[in-house]
Amino acid sequence: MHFSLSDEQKMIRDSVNALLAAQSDSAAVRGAMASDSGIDHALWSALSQEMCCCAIAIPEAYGGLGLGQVELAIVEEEIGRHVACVPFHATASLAVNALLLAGSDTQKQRWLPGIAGGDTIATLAGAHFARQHGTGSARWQRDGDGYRLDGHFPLVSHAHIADLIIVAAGSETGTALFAVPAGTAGLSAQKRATMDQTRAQGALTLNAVWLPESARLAQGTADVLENILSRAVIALAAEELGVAEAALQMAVAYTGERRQFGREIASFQAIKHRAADMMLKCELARSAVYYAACVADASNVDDRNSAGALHDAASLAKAYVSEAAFFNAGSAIQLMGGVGFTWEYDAHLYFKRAQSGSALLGSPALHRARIANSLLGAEEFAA
Amino acid sequence: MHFSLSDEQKMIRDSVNALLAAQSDSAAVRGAMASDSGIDHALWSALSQEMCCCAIAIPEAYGGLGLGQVELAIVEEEIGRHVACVPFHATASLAVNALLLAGSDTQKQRWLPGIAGGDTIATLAGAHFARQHGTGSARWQRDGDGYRLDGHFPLVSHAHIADLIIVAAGSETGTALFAVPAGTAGLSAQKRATMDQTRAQGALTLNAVWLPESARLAQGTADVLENILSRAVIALAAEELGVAEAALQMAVAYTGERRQFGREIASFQAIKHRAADMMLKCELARSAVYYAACVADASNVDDRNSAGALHDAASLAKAYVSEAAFFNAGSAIQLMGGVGFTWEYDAHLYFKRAQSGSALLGSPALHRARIANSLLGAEEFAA
Amino acid sequence: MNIHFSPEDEAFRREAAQWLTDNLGGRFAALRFRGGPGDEHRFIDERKAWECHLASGGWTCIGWAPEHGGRGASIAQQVIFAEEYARAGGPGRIGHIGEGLAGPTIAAFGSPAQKARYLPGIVSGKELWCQGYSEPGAGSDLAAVKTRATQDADGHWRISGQKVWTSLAHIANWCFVLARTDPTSHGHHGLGFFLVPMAQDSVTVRPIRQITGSSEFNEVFFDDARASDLLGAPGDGWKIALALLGFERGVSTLGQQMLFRTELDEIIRIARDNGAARQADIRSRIAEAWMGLTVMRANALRMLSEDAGADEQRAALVYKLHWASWHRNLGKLAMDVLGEAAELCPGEENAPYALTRLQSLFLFSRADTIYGGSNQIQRNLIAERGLGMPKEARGR
Amino acid sequence: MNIHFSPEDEAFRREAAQWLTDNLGGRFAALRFRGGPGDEHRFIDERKAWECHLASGGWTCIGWAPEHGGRGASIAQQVIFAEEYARAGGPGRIGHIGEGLAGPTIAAFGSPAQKARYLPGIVSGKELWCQGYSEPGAGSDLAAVKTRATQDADGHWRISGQKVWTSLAHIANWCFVLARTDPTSHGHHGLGFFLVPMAQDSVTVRPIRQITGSSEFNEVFFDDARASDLLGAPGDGWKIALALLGFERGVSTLGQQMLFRTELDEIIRIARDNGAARQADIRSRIAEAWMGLTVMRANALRMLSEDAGADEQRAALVYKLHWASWHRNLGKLAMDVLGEAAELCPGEENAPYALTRLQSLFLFSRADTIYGGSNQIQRNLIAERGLGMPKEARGR
Repeated sequence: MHFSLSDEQKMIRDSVNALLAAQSDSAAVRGAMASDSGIDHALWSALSQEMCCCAIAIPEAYGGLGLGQVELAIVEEEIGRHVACVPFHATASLAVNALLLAGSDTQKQRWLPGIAGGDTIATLAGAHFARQHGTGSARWQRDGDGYRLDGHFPLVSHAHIADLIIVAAGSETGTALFAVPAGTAGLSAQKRATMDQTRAQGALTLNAVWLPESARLAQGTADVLENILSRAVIALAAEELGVAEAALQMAVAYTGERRQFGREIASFQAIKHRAADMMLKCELARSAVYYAACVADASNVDDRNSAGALHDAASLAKAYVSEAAFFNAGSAIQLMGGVGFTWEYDAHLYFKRAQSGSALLGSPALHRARIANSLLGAEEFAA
Repeated sequence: MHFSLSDEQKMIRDSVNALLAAQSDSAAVRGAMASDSGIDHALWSALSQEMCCCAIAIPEAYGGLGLGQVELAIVEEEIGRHVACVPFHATASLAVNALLLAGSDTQKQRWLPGIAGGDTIATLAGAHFARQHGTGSARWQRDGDGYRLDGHFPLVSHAHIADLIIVAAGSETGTALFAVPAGTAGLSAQKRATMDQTRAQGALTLNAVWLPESARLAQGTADVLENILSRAVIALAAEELGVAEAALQMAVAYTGERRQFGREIASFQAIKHRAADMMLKCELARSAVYYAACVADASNVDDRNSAGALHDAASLAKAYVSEAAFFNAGSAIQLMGGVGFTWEYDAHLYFKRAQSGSALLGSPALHRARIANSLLGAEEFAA
Repeated sequence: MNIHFSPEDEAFRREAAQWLTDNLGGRFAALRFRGGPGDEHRFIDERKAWECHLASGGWTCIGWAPEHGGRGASIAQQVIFAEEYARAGGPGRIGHIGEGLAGPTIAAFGSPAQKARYLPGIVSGKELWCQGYSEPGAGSDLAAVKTRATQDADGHWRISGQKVWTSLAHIANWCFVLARTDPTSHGHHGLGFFLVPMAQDSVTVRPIRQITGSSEFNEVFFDDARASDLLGAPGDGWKIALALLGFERGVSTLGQQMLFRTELDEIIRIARDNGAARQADIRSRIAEAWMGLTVMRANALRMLSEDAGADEQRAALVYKLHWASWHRNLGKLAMDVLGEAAELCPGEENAPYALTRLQSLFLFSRADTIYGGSNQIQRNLIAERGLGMPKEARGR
Repeated sequence: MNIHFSPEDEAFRREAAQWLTDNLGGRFAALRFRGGPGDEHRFIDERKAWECHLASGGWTCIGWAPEHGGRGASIAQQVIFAEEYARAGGPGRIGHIGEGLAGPTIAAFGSPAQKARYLPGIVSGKELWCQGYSEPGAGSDLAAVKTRATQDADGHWRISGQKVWTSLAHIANWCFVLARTDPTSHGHHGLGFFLVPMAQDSVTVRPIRQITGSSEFNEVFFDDARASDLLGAPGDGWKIALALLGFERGVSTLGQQMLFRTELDEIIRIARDNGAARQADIRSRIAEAWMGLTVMRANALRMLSEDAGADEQRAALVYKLHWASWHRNLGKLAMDVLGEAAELCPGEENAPYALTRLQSLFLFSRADTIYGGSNQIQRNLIAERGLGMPKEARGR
């Protein structure tokens, strides 16, 4: 029983943390979030090309490092801790998991090496659970020896800078996934202004996009999409864990310095107890994230029971950690008092990142409902 | 705008409080709750006969005082404050409101004077909202020139000592209410052992009970039952307000005396802030209860809009105050530490009374759902 | 006990509603529902004009005594006006600090000459005020005021120091400033309550940019600035500051609640439109929000009741903690009803940071539980004043 | 990192499960799932016999070193045994204070003679222990201990004072008692750690009746009672008491979690049966309860991981606060699933106060957040030890 990071895993954590501490400080984040692309290109190069972070969960056969969801979570956690402006989750979790779970060998060979090498930014459009409201959608239909896609997604992680967009689309015959390179005719992606400026989003429109047969991912069913989303949810939860941790550290540091009523405000029990609750949430969030990542690494998504365990663990992680991150980021503002809600201090960056993390890939309530359906059966219930 | 107690209302409050303080102290409550009947007969005589409390909401034409739901709430609040063991809510709210809203003039003449005079203990069986689970039920059918009733209710407030039981029963043609005197053939009521010993409950069985036409209340429809329940809910919320207040006072008194770590524990911010939250809940609970009682007094239950406003206000009071009372009673145990969960101290009496009050007449969640249906329309919603 | 207004009050309500309907059109139409919390920095010139227009109709300072230029309106009438003002979409009152805080304080503690000098400008809507209480490093701790007041050779008071979280400082004509008249004093002692003109070189206003990207608050620097008056005597500052807090009985909260109701209505409308209203969690939270707002109004009516006594003072003590927490939760509910779409800002591509009304509610309401006495301070007050629990120990 | 047990450990799991299945029948069958928290006062004689039977199978003190009579089982094996014991319905261990607290402390601080005298009785299940820490007026404040220890003419230590909240005192053979050896000392200084035989006239045990109507806890009065041994030196009491807390690494919590799971399972079963499982609120709370329990297990495995470091110590620090609050909430969930029926007790009419398992859970779990360091104390510890925040000021 080794439910703690191995030395190699600690090394990954420490080196990513060192990179981000050096290159993604407050000034860098503020620069990136106000930029045209919304990402920090230099940082992205360092992460994806020099440190090969996008290669983590990609098998060696496709140019990757052949590591797993635990290592992916480690990197995500550090990214959250530094509110880094990079398309890591979109590329290394959403798109990579889509290709790994749904792609044919040929499709993997075509796309994964570029991602592993840090040359390809990728994302997934239509990363939504069936019960989510207010999302966009796309439809696919056969068209000659290929497919035609139409639709609109108002919010796709980093769509405006992606080289490759995996699109989940529906039709009467079911869900299918398509690999759509940027520049395909009829595809347009535009950056959207968002409340959380550290997680850039694009609006994606597909207007009579024609794709060849080879663009359709071999295994892109609704069930596989659900498996992809469960993995992506765990990675997002890991990022939120980093947000929750950073918010706690920020609040503890500030209240330890700030004096009021003749005392460090950290000496007030109301402050201490709130910080203690924040720490409790961090620790349980950590247990939840790495538990879920271990379940994902052990899961065989072709086995229904195993997939069920993955979905439960993923929903647990997302629901628990989203709420932990939101609680902690909100508490940091509260404990910091007036300066907590100024633009100048960083607390608002974490707060907004916690909110966007909570809203994406299903709210805590949605994931709780998913668990309830698993435990109690999906039932219509009385109002 | 006089949203505060009048001098007369304060007088009612003070005299009921004085009576209960004198006659319903901890020893008296413990005596009554362990007795065969589960009620304090001497106290009940004083309240119902000497102070005429059951007469409050009964019109003068039927021997009552012609006061309203606000005055009823005032008495209920004091009863809750002293966890008094009396069938007041059953008699003065459940049964009186049933007779007032559903009875014909003849039926009111027959039953209300006895209640007003304190000679009749009465209750209502089937005081349940449609959405409640795990409750009993009864069925009625025509039988000759009268009715036959069959059914079982596992939990009816004070059924075992009631002289009159109003029974809500269903059939294909709808809900009807019947006035069933104790001793009617086929009716049996037995005291049940309950977790809250201060609020006695009986199990009621109706086995081929035959009743004459005159027993059926003239207006006993499902809509009228809903109106009766809304009023009863407000009175119960008032009682819970008393519980919430008493729990707060108990916690403040104890923590002000008890010393630990060389200080009164009331000086610890964690204790103070919990007590502040308890006080906030008390004050808002008070606003909610008296607001709802005013709405009830102003409501014309024959008018659909007015009934809707009554239901909303009642559900607000029940949901808010049930949770406030439970929070406060639980917090009192927590703040009192070890002694808080001993049998010897009274905190557990309030805690159990808060729990039973919360469970009866619809949980906070049920009342919140009732409000949601009113605001958003009753809809099936997705799991 | 009842929760209803008298027929005379209802007639007053119709009069107020009619005037507001008639006057919130034309050049003022764009102001409807603007300039509230989170939007206070907008439409400044138009709102200044509106304030004067309101005064011309006799609708400023209605609760003030007639000798001070008011109507002597009852609490019930003030409640009604606040509700109708908000219902009509009256813009955030730019003169509220003068009307609600500075004016009543000057009326209570000022000399006849001071009253004559300051009150008419408030009633007419022409002179705006701001509040100089909080200081950096002493947000909720008024007794830690460090700003100094010294008397120069010819007897004028001079103010030096820094205030912070000052709304409307950049447009105010006057600031009332708590400053230390006795440099050797500590805590509540040795403070004075000064009236300071803002239009002088030795007063500098610097806006503070907030979580919303906008700037409703300011820092104000006094560098040997001249005070035009001292209210009361040197050393009376604490007493006057405390009394001032009591003047705000909370009438304006009824107007605030009307704004809250329009926010809740918008959230309900979106939930019905986008399907969120079919989700169990959202349904329950909308019901909870409605409950919290309804009980908020009942609680406000209780604390403002005409026969208010000890009971109703308890209601007042918990009021801020309730509304601030409720409003903050409403902001989160709004985002959760929107779902992912909560992220989308009005601007296209790389527009400057701009927010929808509900985004602004979500972000700005995080300040509700901090300013005007944070939730922590409120709980201390409730425990100490409401429940008689021991005071917090001060450090050295 | 992984959350799986090795094949050897899984073999050990099968061995333990088999022994328990084979032995929890016959005369012990009635003990299954009994004697846990809230039920600790029941089946005393049978559970004493079971403790000896368990010992005869070599299943007591499995984590102890072989020289002390244990198996030297790894943490993973101890976790496995705790889980299998609970899964099989093994009754509440009547010897757990000896095995988990007294024994390891004596092994660490006792002389060879003391080890020889006390450890075998614990291993064999024949000698039971209880804990004399808390005192009236000093529930969570160990440093306020007032019980005195004095040395008589022939060198024996005599104990006088009162302890409270002592589980199993009425059946224990021994009590370890924290008492003040230096009457002039204060706080952590001048305390001794004594081993006191319970079978003497000068020790009186008085049960405390609780919210459940039953009595799991006792008051213990020492009136010049003879201690058989002092562990370490006079003045070492605080050091030993702190070390003792460290010996309980939390392995037993895995067994506790299995009990929690059977409680949750029962609640889910009732919800399905009575229709509560169709209610949105109940569905969400059942999901929340499952989440809390699943993360509790993950957190426990993390803190017990074989390579545990600083990270895992943080996990341990928050553990009590989490499980206690979770369990308390589970009790309320159980009642809300039952609805009105939650009120119905097993007895008919005027039976003595008796509760169902879930009622007992509901009421007794209110104590979970109080004993063993209340939630308030836990938060202080987390803030001070986990986050390095300033210590609470002591009064005079």
